[in-house]
Amino acid sequence: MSDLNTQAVARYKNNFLREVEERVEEGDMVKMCMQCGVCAGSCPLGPHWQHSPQKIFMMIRAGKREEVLTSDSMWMCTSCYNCIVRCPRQLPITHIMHGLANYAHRLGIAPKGQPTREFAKTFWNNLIKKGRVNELTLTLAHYFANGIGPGIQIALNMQKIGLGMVLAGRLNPMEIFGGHSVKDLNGFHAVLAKAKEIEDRKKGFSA
Amino acid sequence: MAKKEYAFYPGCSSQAKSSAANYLTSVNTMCDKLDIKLTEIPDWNCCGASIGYAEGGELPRLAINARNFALAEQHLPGKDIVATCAACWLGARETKERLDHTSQLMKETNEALAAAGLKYEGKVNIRHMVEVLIEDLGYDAIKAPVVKPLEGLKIAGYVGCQTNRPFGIDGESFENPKYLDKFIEVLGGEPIEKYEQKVACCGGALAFSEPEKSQKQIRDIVESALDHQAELIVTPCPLCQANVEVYQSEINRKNGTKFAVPVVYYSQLMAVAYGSSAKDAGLNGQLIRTEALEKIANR
Amino acid sequence: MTASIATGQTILVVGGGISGMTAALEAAECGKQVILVEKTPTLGGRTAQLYRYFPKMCHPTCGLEINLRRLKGNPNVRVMTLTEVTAVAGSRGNYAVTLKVAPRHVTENCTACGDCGKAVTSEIADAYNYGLGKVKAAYLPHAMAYPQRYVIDPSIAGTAEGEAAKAACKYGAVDLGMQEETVQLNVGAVVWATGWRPYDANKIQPYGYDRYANVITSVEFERLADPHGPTGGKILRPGDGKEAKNIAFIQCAGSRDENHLRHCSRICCMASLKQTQYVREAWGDEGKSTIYYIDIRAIDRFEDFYQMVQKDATVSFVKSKVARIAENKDNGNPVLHGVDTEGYHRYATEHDLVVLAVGMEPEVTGVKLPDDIILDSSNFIEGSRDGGMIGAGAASSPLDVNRAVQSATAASLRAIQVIHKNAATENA
Amino acid sequence: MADNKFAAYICSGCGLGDKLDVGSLEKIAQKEGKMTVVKNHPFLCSASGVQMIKDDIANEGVTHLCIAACSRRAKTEAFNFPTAAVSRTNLREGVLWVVAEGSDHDEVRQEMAEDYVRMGCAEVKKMKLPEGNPNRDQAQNKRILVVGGGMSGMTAALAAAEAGYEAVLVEKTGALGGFAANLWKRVPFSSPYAEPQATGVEEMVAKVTGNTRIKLHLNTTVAETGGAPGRFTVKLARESGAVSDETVGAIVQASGFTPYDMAKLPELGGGQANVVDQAGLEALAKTANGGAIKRADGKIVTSVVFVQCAGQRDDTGTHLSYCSGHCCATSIKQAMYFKDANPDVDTVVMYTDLRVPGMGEDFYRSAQQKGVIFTKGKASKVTGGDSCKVEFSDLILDEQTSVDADLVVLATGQVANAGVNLDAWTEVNTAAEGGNEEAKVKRSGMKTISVLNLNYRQGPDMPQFKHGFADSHFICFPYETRRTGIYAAGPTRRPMDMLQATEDATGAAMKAIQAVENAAQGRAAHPRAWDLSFPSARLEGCTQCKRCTVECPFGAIDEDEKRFPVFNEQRCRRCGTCMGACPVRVISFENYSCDTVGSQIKAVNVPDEDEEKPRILILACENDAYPALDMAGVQRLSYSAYVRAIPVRCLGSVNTIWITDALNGGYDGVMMMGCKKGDDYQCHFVKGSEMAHYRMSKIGDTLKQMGIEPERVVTEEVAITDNARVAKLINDYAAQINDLGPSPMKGFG
Repeated sequence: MSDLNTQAVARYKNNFLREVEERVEEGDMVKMCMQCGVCAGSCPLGPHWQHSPQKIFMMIRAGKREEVLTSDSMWMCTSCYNCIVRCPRQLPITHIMHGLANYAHRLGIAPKGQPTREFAKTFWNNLIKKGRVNELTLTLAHYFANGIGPGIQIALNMQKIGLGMVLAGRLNPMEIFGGHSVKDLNGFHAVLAKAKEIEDRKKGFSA
Repeated sequence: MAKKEYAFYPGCSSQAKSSAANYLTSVNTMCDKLDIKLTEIPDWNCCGASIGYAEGGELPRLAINARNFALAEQHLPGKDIVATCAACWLGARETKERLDHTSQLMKETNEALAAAGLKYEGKVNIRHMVEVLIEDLGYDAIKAPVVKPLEGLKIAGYVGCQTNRPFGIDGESFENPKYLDKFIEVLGGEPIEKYEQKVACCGGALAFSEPEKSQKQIRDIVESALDHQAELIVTPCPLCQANVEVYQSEINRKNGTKFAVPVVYYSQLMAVAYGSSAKDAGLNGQLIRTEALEKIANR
Repeated sequence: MTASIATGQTILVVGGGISGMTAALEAAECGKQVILVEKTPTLGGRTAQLYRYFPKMCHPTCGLEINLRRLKGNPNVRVMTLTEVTAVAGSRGNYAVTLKVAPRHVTENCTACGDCGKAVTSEIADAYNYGLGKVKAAYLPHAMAYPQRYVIDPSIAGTAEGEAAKAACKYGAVDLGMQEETVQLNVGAVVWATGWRPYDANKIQPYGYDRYANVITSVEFERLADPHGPTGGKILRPGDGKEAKNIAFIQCAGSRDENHLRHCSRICCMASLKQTQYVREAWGDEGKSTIYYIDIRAIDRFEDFYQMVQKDATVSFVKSKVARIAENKDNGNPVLHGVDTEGYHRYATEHDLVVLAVGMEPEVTGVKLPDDIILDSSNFIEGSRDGGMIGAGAASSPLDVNRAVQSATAASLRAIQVIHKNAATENA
Repeated sequence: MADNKFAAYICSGCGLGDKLDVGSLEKIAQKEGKMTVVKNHPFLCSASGVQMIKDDIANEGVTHLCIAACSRRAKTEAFNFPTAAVSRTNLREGVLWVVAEGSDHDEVRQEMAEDYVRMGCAEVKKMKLPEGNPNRDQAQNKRILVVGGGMSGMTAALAAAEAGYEAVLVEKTGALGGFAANLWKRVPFSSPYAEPQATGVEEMVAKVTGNTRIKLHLNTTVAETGGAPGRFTVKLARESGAVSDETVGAIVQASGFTPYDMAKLPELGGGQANVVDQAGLEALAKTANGGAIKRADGKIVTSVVFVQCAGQRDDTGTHLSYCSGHCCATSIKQAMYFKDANPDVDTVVMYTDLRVPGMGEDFYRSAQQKGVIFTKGKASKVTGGDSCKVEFSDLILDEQTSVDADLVVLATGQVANAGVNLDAWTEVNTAAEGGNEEAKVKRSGMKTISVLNLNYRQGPDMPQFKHGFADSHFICFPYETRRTGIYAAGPTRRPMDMLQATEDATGAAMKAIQAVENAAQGRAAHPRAWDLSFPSARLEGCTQCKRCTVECPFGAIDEDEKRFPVFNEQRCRRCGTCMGACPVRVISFENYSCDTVGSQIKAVNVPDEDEEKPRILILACENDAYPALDMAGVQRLSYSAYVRAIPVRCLGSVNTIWITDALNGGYDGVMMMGCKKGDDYQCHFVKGSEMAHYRMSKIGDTLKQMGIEPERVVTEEVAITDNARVAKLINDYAAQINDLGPSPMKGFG
C-alpha cells in the first residue's frame, strides 16, 4: 500500500491542500475554514485527541502531510455531528474527518493498531461478507482482533453482557453459522466492486 | 387498507434476534395500534453505519445505500422509506442528499448499481419513524390510543445524536429537541425537560473501539438522568439504547457505581401505553428490566 | 391630510433613527421639503437606547438633543410618528406613497404633564428597555421622546383604564376613538433609513439565550448599564438580581455565520470593547471582562480604543468561537465550553453573566418592500433600479453610528439630485 | 422700525395655577418686569392660547414676548413667533417639577417662580430680533471648490454638479484619478462581493471633463484661501506660475493619502528586491494586464505572501498606531489577481485579525473559494531577494516557522495629506511674529505643504484630529470640522477604502451645498443652523487684546492691520466664545449678550443674610446641562429652590463679569455646568468648556480681592444623561454654601 503513498507524494509534491481537495471525501471544503474553533469545542472526544478539526485544516493548508495523515485525531470521531451543525462556514467536518481517516488508511500510513481503525475494518469486512452485519461474529472478531489472550480477557469481561443479550433474545448464538444475509449477494458484491473501481480511478489510486 | 403505508428499512440491528430485536417488536406493536403498515424492503442491505467509512470509502457507501433505494423504488413504488434505526436513517438520508445534489456522484452510483441491474431514480424519500409519527400522524393521533397512561413515571428523553444532527426532526433545535418529551407527555408520563445530557453523544461505534472514552460519556448520560430522579431513559436510537443500557454493568464493575437505569425505545412506551403486553412491547428484551413499565403493562 | 401637502419636490425619509433624522435634516437645512415617517411613537431610534458611544464613551442622547433642536427650529420637516410605508407606486421623481398611521390615542394637545400616566395602573413591556422592565400603559416612551407626547397603548384603549386616562387629562388630549388611518402622498425621492434590529438570540441555540436567564444580548446590556435603564444603571443579572462582575462577551453571536447572518455586523467588536469599560466603570478592578472572538475588527482609529482596552488588566481576550453554554445548576452561572484556538487550550469557564454580541439584521427583513428596491444577500438596501429610492445608514449596510450618519448625509444629497433633475424636467 | 412693545404671557396649566400664585406673578411682570401687556392663560400652548399671542402681535403691535410656562425645550413649535423676540421662562420643568412637594415649600417655590419671571422680563427687554447676517448679500456665491482630483474629489464635484451646483475642481497633478488611477482593479461595491471590479476611473474622468457645471484646473494648487462661506476667494497657482482667482461658496478638501513609506520597515524587507507594498503590486498587476504577474526581474510569480498590518497597529510608537481599514480587503483582492490568472499560484495572506466588516465577509469567502490561504500569524522578519522568506509565528499551530515566496507584499497604511499641523504652526508663527528669522523661514516652508493656504488668523489648514487626519471629533456629526464651510472627504479625513471614500465625498458635498445655502440666507451653520443672530463688536471700545481672535474655536475672527478683530460672520458658529473672552465686553449677539444674561442676574431678588435664603446662580450649557436639569424635572427629581438657572449657548460664552456681578449682587455661590472637556471633549463648540475652566482658574485672585471664598464659584462637567446627578450636585453644593454661610458681599450690592 505504501507505494500508493510515495506515488501520492510524487504527484502532489508539497501541495497537500490540493491532494486533500482531490482525494479526500468533501476535502474541497477544507479551504473554507476560518479558524473559529467551534468544532474543537463541540467534539465529545475533544479531550482525547491531539489536533482539533480546525487545527487539522490549518495543518493541511500548512502542508503538514505526514503529521495529519498519521494523526489518530480523526479516528476519534464518534459521528455525533455537533461540529457540522455549529460550523459557521458549514463545513461537513464529520465527513472530512471520515474522509481523512479513510485516505490515511488507504495509503497505509494511518496509525497502526489504532482500535477504531481496526474495528472499522472488521465492521466493513463483516458487513460486505453477507450484505448485513453479523453482530456475533463482528463482536468476536473485534474482541479477538488483538489475539487470543486479550480477546479471552475482554470476552470474559463481556461474558455477562453477551449472555444477557442472548437471554434477552438480542444476540443469536446461531449467527456463528451464517446468520442474516442478502439474497442477491452476487449483485451486492458486484455493486461494491464497481463502486470501488470507479472511486479508485477517480482518486487516482489506479492508473 | 391501513391509514399509512411505508417501505420499511429495519436495518441490521433491528432485525429478528439482533441487538435491537426489542425495538422491532415494539415498533410492530405500535404500528398495529396506529394503523401503520410497514412493508420490508425486499433484500435490503446494511447502510454501512457511521463506522463504515474507513475501509469502505465514499462511493461504495453511497452505492450500497442507493441499492436499498433502488429496491424500494422498484418493489414498493410511491412509498417513503422508513427507518427505525438512527444510523440507517442518517446513512440513507445523507446518501440521498449527496446523490440528489451532485449529478456526478449520482452518475457514478448508478453506474455501480447497474452491475446488479438496478437504478436509483432519485424519487424515494427517506424518513425516520419519529418523523412519520410527528409529521404524518401528529401528537394527537399518538395520544389517541392511550389506554394505560404512564402515570407518575419520570422519564429522561435521551435524543442523542443521529436523529437530531445534522438533519434532525423538522422544527426541533439541535441543542434542545423536545419531541421525546412531548411523546412522554402525551403518553401520560413525566418528562424531564432540563435533562442536560439530552443530546450528548454515547460514543456511538467507538463503544467497541474506545470503551473507556465512550463509557465516560455513557456514565454522564446515566448520572444526569439519575440527578433528575428519572426512573428510565427513553431513546429513538438502537446504538444509544444498546450502549447506554449494556455498559452500565461494565461501568459499575469498573467504578463501583450501582447504575441500573432501564433504557427503552419510545415505541416501547407507546406499546405499553396503548395497552399491549410486556412481551409485545419487547420488555423481555431489556438487559436492565423495567419493572415500572412491566407493572403498567401487566395492570 | 391629503396628497397636496407633498409634491415631486418633496423627499420622503422612512425611519426616524439617527440616520433618518440626519437625512431629513441635512436636506431640510438646504431648504428642501421633507416628510419624516417613523414606525414607533418617538424619533431617536436605536441609538437612543444606547448608554454610551464608542470610542468617546459619550452619550448618544447628546447628539439626539442637537438633532431635535435642529428639527424644532426647521419648518421644512414634517414628522409623522407611528407611521409605516405600506406601498410605493410610480417611479423616480414621482412616487405615490401609501402610509398607515397607527393611533396614538393622544392628540397635539398633550403637554406631557403625566396625569394620564398617574391615572393608569396596568403595565406593558417597556420597549425602550427591550422589555427588561415595564411601563404604564399610558406612557412617555422616554425622557428624550419626540414628539414629547404620551402614548395610550391600544391594549387599554377600549377599557376602563383608557377612560381613566381620558378623565385624568385636563386638556382633552386623550382620544380613545382614534382609528388607524391611511395617507396618500406624492414625493420625488424616498430615503430608506429603516435601520436594523438585533438578531434573534433564540435562534443561536448552543448559547441557550432561551434557556438561561443569565445569558443576555448586547443591546440588553446597554440598558443594564444606563442610569435610565431598568436597574438604574447597576449591572445586576436578570436571573437573580445578583451583581454581575465576571462577564463574558461572545462575539459573532449570529454574525459571520452561514446558519444565521452571513455578514459581519461591524459594530459588535467595538461594542463589546466599549462594554468592558462599563464593567470597569461599575466595579473598578473587581470587574472582570472576557471577550471570546474570532477576529477583533476595530478598524481605522478604533484601533486606539482596542489597544487601550488590551492594556486594561480587567479585560482578557480568548480567540475562540464558544461552542456551547451550559448552566451551573447550583449558582445559575453560565459555563462556557470551547477551545482557545491560539495554541489550543480547552476551557470550561464560569461567568456571572454572558453578553451575546448579537448581529445587525436589517429591520426590513421579512417586510414587503417595493419591487423596484434592490437588496443584497443579507437584505440590506442597495437602492432602487430607477435610482429614486436610496438606502441610508444601517438599512444599507451594517454601520457604526458615525458611518451611518455619513451614509445618511450622502443619501440626502442623492435624494436632492433626484428632485433637482425632477425640477429641471418640470421646468423644461 | 416700530417701537418695541413688551408682553408677558403666564401659563397656569400643567398644575402651575394650583401650586403658584399666578396673580402675583402677573403683578411682578407688570411692575418690576415693566411689561406693557400681561396676560395669563389656563392652557397657553393650546390653539387659543397661541392665537391670543398672535393677535397681540398682529393687533397690539407686541414685538417682545416673555412666555412664562414650560421649558424652552417643550412646545417649541407652538411658541414659535418668527417676527418677535421671545424669552422663555421655565416655570414647569424649572420650578414646579423640581421644588419639593408640600406646602412648607410653597414660599420658596413661589419666590423661585417670581425670580424667573423677573429674569424672563429682564432678558427680553435686552433682546433684539435677530435678522441674519447683514452682509449676506456679499455671501451669495454657491459654487463648490473641490481640492483634489482623485476618486473622492471627482465624486464630490460630480455630486454637487448633479444637484445643480457649479463645482471648481483643482488637481495638483496633470491628470485626474489620483491613487485609484494606479489600481488594476478595485474591491466590489455591491452584491455579490465576489470578484475584483474595474476601477471605473476612466468613466468618471470622462463624466467630470464632460460636465459643463464642473470647471477643471489641472497642475494647479491652492495658493491662498480667504473669506468665508458664500464668499471664499481662492488664488489658484498653476505649475507654470500663472495665477488665477476663483470665488466659491464652500470647499471640499479631498487631498487624499500617501502610503506609509516601506523604507521605514527594513525588518519586513522594505527596500529589498521582490518585496513590494500594495501600490507596488497594483503596478505589477497593471503591467500583467490580466496575465501572469511577473516580478520586477521578469520572473513569473508562483508564490506570494501578503503581510498584513505592515507598519500599522504598532504600539511601540515607531510606526502607525492605527489600522487603515482597507488593507485586508485590498490584499484579498490582490491575492485574487494571482488566483484568477493562475489557480496554481500559492497565495498566503498573513494576518492577526482579518478585518473585512459588513459584506467584506463575502469577499473573504470568495477568496477562500479561489484557494487563497489565510494564515493567522505575526511576521517577524522578511528577507527579499530571488527567493523571499517570511519568518513568522503561526498563532494557530503555535510555532515559530517560515514560508518561502517569489514575492512578498507589505500591506502598509494610509498617511493623510492634510497639510500643516496647526499646533506646530502656531508655535512657529508666534515666534515668527516675534521677529524670529529662523521661524520665518520655517513658516514659509510649512506653507509649501499646506493644502488650502488659508489666510486665517489661526493658520493655513484645517485643524487635524488624531494621527494627522482632518477628521471630526463628533460621532453624530462626522462633518463637524472647525473651519466652517470647509469639509474634508476621503482618506485625508480618515483611513478608508474607495467605497467609503465615495460615500464620504458625497456627504461632504452635501455639507458644502448646505453651507452655501445657509450663507446665502445669513444663517449660522451646524449645530445652530436655525440661528439668525450674529456677533457684532463695538470696536470703539476694543483694546485689541486679540483674545477673541485667538480663542474662537472656528478661526472665524481675523485681525485688520490695526489689530482690530474682523468678524467673518459666515465662519461663525454662534457659540459666543468671543463674547466670553472679551475683557471689555464689546462683543454681543442681538438675542444673546452680556446684557441679556447680566440683566437676568441682576433681576433676581437677593434676600438679606438674616433671611437665611441663599441664592445660587447656575450657568448651564444649553446643549447638555440644561436638558439634564429639564429631564430631572420630567422625572420629578427635586433640588434646592435657592438656585436660579440661566441657560448659556456654551460655557465658552460665559463672561467673568457675570460671575463678579452675581457675587457683588450678593449671590452666595455660582455654579457652572458645561460639557466634558479634554481629549474626549463633548463640547459642541470644541473648546468652550475648556476655555471656561481656564478662565475660572484665573478668577481666583479677583475673588480674593473681593474677599470671597474661591469655593463659592464651581465649574462642573455634566452629561445630558446626568439627570439624577445634576440634582445631587445642586443639593450638595447648596449644603456646602450653607456651611460657608452668607456671602460677605450681601448688602453691598
